[in-house]
Amino acid sequence: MTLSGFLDAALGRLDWNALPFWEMVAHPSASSIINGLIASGAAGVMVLGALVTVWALTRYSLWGALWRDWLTSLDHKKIGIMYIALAFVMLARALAEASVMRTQQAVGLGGGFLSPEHFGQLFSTHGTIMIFFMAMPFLTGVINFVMPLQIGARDVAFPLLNSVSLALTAAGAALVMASLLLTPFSIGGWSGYPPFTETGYSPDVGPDYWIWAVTLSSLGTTLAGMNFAVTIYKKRAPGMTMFRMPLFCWTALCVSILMIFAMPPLTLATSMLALDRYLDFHFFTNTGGGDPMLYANMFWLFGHPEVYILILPAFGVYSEVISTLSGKKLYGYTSLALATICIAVLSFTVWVHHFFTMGQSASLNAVFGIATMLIGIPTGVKVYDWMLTLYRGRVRLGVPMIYAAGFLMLFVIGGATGIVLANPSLDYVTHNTLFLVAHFHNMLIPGLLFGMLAAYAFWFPKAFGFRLEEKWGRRAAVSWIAGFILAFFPLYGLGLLGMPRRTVAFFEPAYLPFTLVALAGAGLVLFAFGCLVAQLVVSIRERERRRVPAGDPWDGRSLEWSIPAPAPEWNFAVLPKVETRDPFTEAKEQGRAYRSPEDYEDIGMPRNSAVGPIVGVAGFACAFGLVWYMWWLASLGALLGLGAMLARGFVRDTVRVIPAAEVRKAHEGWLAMVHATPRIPRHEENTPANLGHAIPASQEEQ
Amino acid sequence: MPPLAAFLLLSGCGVETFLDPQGPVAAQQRTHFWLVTALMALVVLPVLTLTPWLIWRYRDRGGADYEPRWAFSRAWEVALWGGPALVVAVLAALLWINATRLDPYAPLVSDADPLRVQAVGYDWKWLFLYPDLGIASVDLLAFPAARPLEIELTSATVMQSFFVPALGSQIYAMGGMSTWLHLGADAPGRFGGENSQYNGKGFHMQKFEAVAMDDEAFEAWARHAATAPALDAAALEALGREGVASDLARALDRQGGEILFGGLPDDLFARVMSETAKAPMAAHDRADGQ
Amino acid sequence: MSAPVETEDETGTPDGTPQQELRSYLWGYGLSLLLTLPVFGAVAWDWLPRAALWWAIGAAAVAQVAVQFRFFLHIRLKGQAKEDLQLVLFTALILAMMGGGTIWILHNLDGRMGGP
Amino acid sequence: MNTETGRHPGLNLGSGHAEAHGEAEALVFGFWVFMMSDLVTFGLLLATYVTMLDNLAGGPGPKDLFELKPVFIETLVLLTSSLTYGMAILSLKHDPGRRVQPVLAWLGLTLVLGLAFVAMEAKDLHALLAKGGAPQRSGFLSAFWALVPLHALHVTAAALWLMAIVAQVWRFGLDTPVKTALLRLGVLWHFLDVVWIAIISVVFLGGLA
Repeated sequence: MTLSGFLDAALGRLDWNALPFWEMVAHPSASSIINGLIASGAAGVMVLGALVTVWALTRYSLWGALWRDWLTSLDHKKIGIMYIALAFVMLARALAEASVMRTQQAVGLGGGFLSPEHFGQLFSTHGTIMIFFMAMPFLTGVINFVMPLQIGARDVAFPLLNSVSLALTAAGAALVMASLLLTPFSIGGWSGYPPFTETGYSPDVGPDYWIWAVTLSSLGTTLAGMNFAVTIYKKRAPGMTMFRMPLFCWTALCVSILMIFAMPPLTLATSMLALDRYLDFHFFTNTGGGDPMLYANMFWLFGHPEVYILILPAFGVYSEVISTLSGKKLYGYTSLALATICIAVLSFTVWVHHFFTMGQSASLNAVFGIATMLIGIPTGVKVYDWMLTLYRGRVRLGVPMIYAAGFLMLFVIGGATGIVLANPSLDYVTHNTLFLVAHFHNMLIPGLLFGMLAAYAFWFPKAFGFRLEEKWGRRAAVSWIAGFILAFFPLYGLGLLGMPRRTVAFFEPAYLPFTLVALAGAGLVLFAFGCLVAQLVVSIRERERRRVPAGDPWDGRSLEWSIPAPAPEWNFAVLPKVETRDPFTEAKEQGRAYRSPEDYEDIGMPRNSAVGPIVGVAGFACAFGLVWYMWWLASLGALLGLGAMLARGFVRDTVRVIPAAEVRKAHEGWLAMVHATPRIPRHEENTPANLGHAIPASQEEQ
Repeated sequence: MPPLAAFLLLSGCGVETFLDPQGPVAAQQRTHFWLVTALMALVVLPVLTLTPWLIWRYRDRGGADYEPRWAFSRAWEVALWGGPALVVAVLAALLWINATRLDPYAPLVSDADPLRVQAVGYDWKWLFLYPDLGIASVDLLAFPAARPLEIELTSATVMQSFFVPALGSQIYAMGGMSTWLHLGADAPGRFGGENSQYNGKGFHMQKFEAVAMDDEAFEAWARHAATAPALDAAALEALGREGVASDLARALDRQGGEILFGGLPDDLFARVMSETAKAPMAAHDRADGQ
Repeated sequence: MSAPVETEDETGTPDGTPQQELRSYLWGYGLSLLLTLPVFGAVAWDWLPRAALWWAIGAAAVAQVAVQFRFFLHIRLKGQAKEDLQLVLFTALILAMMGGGTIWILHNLDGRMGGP
Repeated sequence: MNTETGRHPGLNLGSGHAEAHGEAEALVFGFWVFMMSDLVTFGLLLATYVTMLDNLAGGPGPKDLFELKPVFIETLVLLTSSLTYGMAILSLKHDPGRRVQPVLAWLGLTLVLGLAFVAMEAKDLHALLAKGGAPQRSGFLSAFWALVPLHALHVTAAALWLMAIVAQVWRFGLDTPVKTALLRLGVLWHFLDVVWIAIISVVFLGGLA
């Protein structure tokens, strides 16, 4: 074989043009240089970040610890934390992209500095990352960490599968990151509508990057959903009936059911698009009997339940946060649980509202429009239930509560604009405009992101044993809220003025004031993210005076607060017996908390496994090979993944037994420490006096 | 409230949208929009006002009543499910009525005969065919204000969406298929139109003008258009190339940028539809030739 | 003709003596053959008019699926396997909404798209 | 038979292993959930196929392409393999001597039937290509090629899994992981029947009727 023949086989269609700075070197012009510099800068930051990480891991000899304690760990808490870490990294990138886009539109009257292709990649990666690699990992991570603790389980039902799910999601995220260095990504938007994304119109690798990144994420999410559902069905502690579960677990259950049933249409849609692109099938082409409308239908069959996959966990978080920080039982528990189920089922019946303008009959549109509005009923019930939880409580305005308050007020505005969009005849004048963009950001930022940030502040002490710093946390929360308002409310106006989404430049001077205000909002959001970073740094530095070893910093109500912080590997020394809702609050009020159990037993915990990381690497290799037509790499990846799973079948030594004596020693030690720790009232919970031993709010003298 | 802000700005700046409607469809949509907004305010305003009040009134160490175990009230339950259900029932009725009445496929109620126009989406311009008049124009939709428009749409490339915000509804145009849209203007005027569905790097340039004229002006325009060169094979080929209207004007050597065609091949619209649906190689060739 | 009697304890598990369980599998196999052969015959030799044939195919398929669930996958209307039953029924609901909806919507769209 | 055993077909871990039993139950239930997700995939592919029936693009349709006889034989083979799998489970559960050989024999027979099914279907698909029925020909054929071969791929995967389990039996005997794996594979194997019934009814019988 000649050298060039060998290189062609080895590198597929990868060549110098893939480098982000190649265009500006090959064809220098003002535009190509500006865009090339921005793209290369982004790639450079990523490479630099990777190098610094590698250097730090080597310098402090942490490779072994990373492998043993994290990557191969099957502990649901660690897997949850890794999901959330992934979400934060991806959030940083997608926020940076959002800011560049806002800057472009602020100067976009008649031009601006970004090329249309560059802008197209920005909004496509921004959407793809925010949905699949920020929001999904974040909520999956929170469910992973919190749900087993709340139902009194020692782990999820399938710990290895959990690790594999994480690895698949991470592989998808890595693929999107790789597209920074070896460009281009798709310009077809996060929804990747054909025929635009078909080979005929987008022959480059962009849509392939999108297809495989999303497919990996979709598979990982399906598996995660199954894992959570079975965990909730089969692993609840004795006495933890469904209607005694904390509301967060109800939302986790509904979310996992949505994941199980709503991800297959996405996997199918991307796979069919891949068949069209790689093997000349005719699913969604204009030609050969293909039907692009089928894609719209299939994508939104996933896309609408997805909206509730994103939002329901945040509803769960808010239920916990509002109840705990009001020192009060959750109002309307049954209503909230039923409303959650209603929303989950109804979410499968409304997908047409994403394409009201495609030409179907008025009555069909009306049916789906009304189904959409019906979701407004349980959602409205929830909002008022949360308000009634505040009513006659003792509300502490901690960081999670600031997010919750911001959420309550902003979310109903987003809900109102959602009802506008649910009307087919109004959708005809707002579809594809910035009104729609403003609407879904209004649902997803207060609805999802604030919820996840509230969860981060709320459960951080349980994960790491110390509280996050409050001042930077407040600054972050307030800036997020204000930044969101400034960045997105103008977009409602722009949408009503008829400005379409995804437009790199515009020619209407009346748009300019709005885009300028939105830019200011984006700046404030960036500042908010900076505050979060500052908060984390300060908190880690001051961790010794923020420790809450007794484990209950907020006067918590559910089981996760009844164990040490950080939680031990086995979660519960003895599986709790549950008799009521809010079991930990009941125990504290009746003086049954922190009692020594009569007996301890050996605990079997899953041994570490390398299968997860191997499947992740295999998935990435396979996808990367497919993107660049490196067939050898794709086959190698597929075989590696398959081999790892087959080999796993022959592993029998999967459980590590922790002797009862060891559990007893740890637990009795902790109990002694708790009894020696002074109890603190609620108004001291943000002071160093808070060691995690709470006086229940209801027993406080006021 | 952002819609209000937008509305105020609208009245000042002369950007017409359905909130400043220029036709019967948009006018109904505006009424519907404000009705929905008002009804939603019934649900939204209590939350906006009561949430801060509750947080203040029941703040920790604020001395208000405290009932940590209160978690259920039958009356509240009925109100909480019933209230939103009632609002949604009214909204649903409005929805059904408006969805049926504003079906883009339904002809507008009018004494005058509708003007038949066929719109074809190209990358990145619109071709408007007037089959009854034997003329065509690019990025200019001229029509008599006194007659409703009956537009049949298709796309010669990817999915697009035809939208004139001042006149109302938008609808997708898709390759190999045709959709229908009925619009009308109240009085002569010029309104901005666009493709609102992203279709590549020229997307932001794909704007057109919808010009409602009085009858004489329209007739004069149609006569003027009839003098333009015919829409022949070469012109069709040029239309199919990626580019905005000004690129096309250059390719066809049209001075002043105005692109009109004075003669149409038979069944051009149907031909575009079937060719987009059949010629599997055309798109590939074009993409490779870039 | 009746299905074989099984001893179902209070958990409703599909257990019985080995002979009973064997009979259950054989019944399942027999019934599914019975539901398969005539349909193939009807299609091969045009025993029925077209519309009736389609109905027959559909009915046989549904019955066949029920047989598979009953005798091979051991889904029961009561007892321990109830969670599985609920799961199957919920899936059927979702499938009906998604599949039925897809066919409805695309049929509706096709009818209004005036293709060439 | 006490109530502790046999909650799922063939589950017999013996009494006194309550914890192992709970594990197995979660495993089998989890696999059911997985199959349901898979069922949605097949359901949507069927719906796609139905909506694509008219998208022939001038190419051949069902009556030009499909033949009843091979499908009939494949159906018999697959149904029979379900029975033999059931026999394997029964001997796993009830064999008094806990012998390995009957289980392996039944599993071997099942494997042969499964592979025969895949081979026959491969032959059919090959014949389809010869008749101008390639997936690139039309939207209809794309839908067909996404649906029917995906089922065959599932059978292939199930056969591969079966081989892996047989290898595990050789290595470890009929231990608990092998038993639960056999239970899960059983769910998959019978589900492939159900999916195949849906496919023949809609695609072949419906198409040729």
